[in-house]
Amino acid sequence: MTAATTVRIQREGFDAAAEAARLTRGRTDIGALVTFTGICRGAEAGEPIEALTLEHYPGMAEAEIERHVAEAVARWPLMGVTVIHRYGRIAPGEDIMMVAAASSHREAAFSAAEFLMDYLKTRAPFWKQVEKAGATDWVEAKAADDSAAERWVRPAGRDAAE
Amino acid sequence: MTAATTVRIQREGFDAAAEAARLTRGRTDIGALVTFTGICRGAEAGEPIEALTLEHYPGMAEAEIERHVAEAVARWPLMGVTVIHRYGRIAPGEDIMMVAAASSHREAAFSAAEFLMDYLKTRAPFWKQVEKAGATDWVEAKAADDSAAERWVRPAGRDAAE
Amino acid sequence: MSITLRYFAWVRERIGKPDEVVDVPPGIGTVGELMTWLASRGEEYAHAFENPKIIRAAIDRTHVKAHTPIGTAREIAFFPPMTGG
Amino acid sequence: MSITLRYFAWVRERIGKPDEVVDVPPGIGTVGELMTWLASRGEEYAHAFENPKIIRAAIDRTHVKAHTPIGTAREIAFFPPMTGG
Repeated sequence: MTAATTVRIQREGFDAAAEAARLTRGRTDIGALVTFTGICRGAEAGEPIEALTLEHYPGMAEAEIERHVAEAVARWPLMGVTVIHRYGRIAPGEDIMMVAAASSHREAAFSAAEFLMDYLKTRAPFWKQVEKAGATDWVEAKAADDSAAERWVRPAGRDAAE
Repeated sequence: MTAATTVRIQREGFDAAAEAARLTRGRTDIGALVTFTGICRGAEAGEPIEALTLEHYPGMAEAEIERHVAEAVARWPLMGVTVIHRYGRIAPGEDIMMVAAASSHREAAFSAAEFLMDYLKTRAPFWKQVEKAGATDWVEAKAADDSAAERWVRPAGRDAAE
Repeated sequence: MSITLRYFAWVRERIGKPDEVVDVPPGIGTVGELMTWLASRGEEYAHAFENPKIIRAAIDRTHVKAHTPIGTAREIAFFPPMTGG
Repeated sequence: MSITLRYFAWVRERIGKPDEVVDVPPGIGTVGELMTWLASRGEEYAHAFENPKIIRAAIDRTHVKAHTPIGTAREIAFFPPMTGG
């Protein structure tokens, strides 16, 4: 099966709905479409925030995400995968990133979307900085995200760097 | 937390993207939006199909879905849930149904969307009939859907009817 | 006791009607007993209920099991396993 | 051996620059040894690498561990645990 894959790292906003619709348009082999949209919240740990700023490692971010999209395509029967991740300053209410996965059946679409999200949270080289009342703070990584990502690791040491 | 919930059973099509966007518009407390769209495929078990016809149990379909949406809201910290399910004749490429779940974090949004999908597949009173080259066939329920739904059942006999 | 019965999908097709009002004879206590009685009402019913284990039922729009008592049900529905979503 | 080093997020802020080219002295075999050597280069480096266990590294844009040999790396990056998505 050939999957239509799209990976974009960009400063500007995107239209999650249009991107998702692009995966299924004109096709009749897709039965299930799962999308995840990550949105900038207006508060972090109870304190209002003014904005998030995302720093990324250009070149590596694309490569890492493309590698994980390829792995998702190898693991599940997918017909299309789209990952878009922004960097730069993002205001509350704006979309930060999205993942969309299309398949003939729902299990593959859900699994691939969750797999990609768990990996993006822990392995894609992006760092969030929070702007609160003039001060800035780097967001701390969550142990829960690491354990979520670990559930996808397969026994045979396929990731020698780990 | 009050969740904005929408349940609609309708013959006409819907705009999944617009419905999902409605959940987050004007809010800055939502960090994660997961959507599932079920789409009519053009082939079933390798054979081309002309259309699906969905029969439903009016009244019970709404009640069952609303009950499961309420259960999702009780189980996960959700800010919004939308479920739309069509009945009647649906052509390949058309959307059959959608689920959208919004939360501050991704785990709740993914879990609620999968929970609702697994329950809709096995408990919502809808029946699919496939039209193939003039003949019609009722779609058979899949054991895999039952086991997917069972993973959400909690130990304390909360569903006496089961 | 007079109850509205509703049939869906191939249960409806086999019986040949979407609903009917029946007088349930005394001695029918559970949903399963009601299915056995219905199966005896003619060929089309026998066909619909030939494998009662796979038929699902709802009383007043709530899923029930074969061993559930009919009680004061006003509407009982029979249908195949659901295939929505 | 001349290698480009890149720093991100608070590692970059503490060191005070996003990248630099360094001549790695002989005897530095692994990424972990490189971190120890960098930490000795001044207060800002000592601050950045004060808890080397939590610093992540990439060689030529691929994640590596502290025990990974530097080998023929052209670019090595150091950064805190990632928080994208």
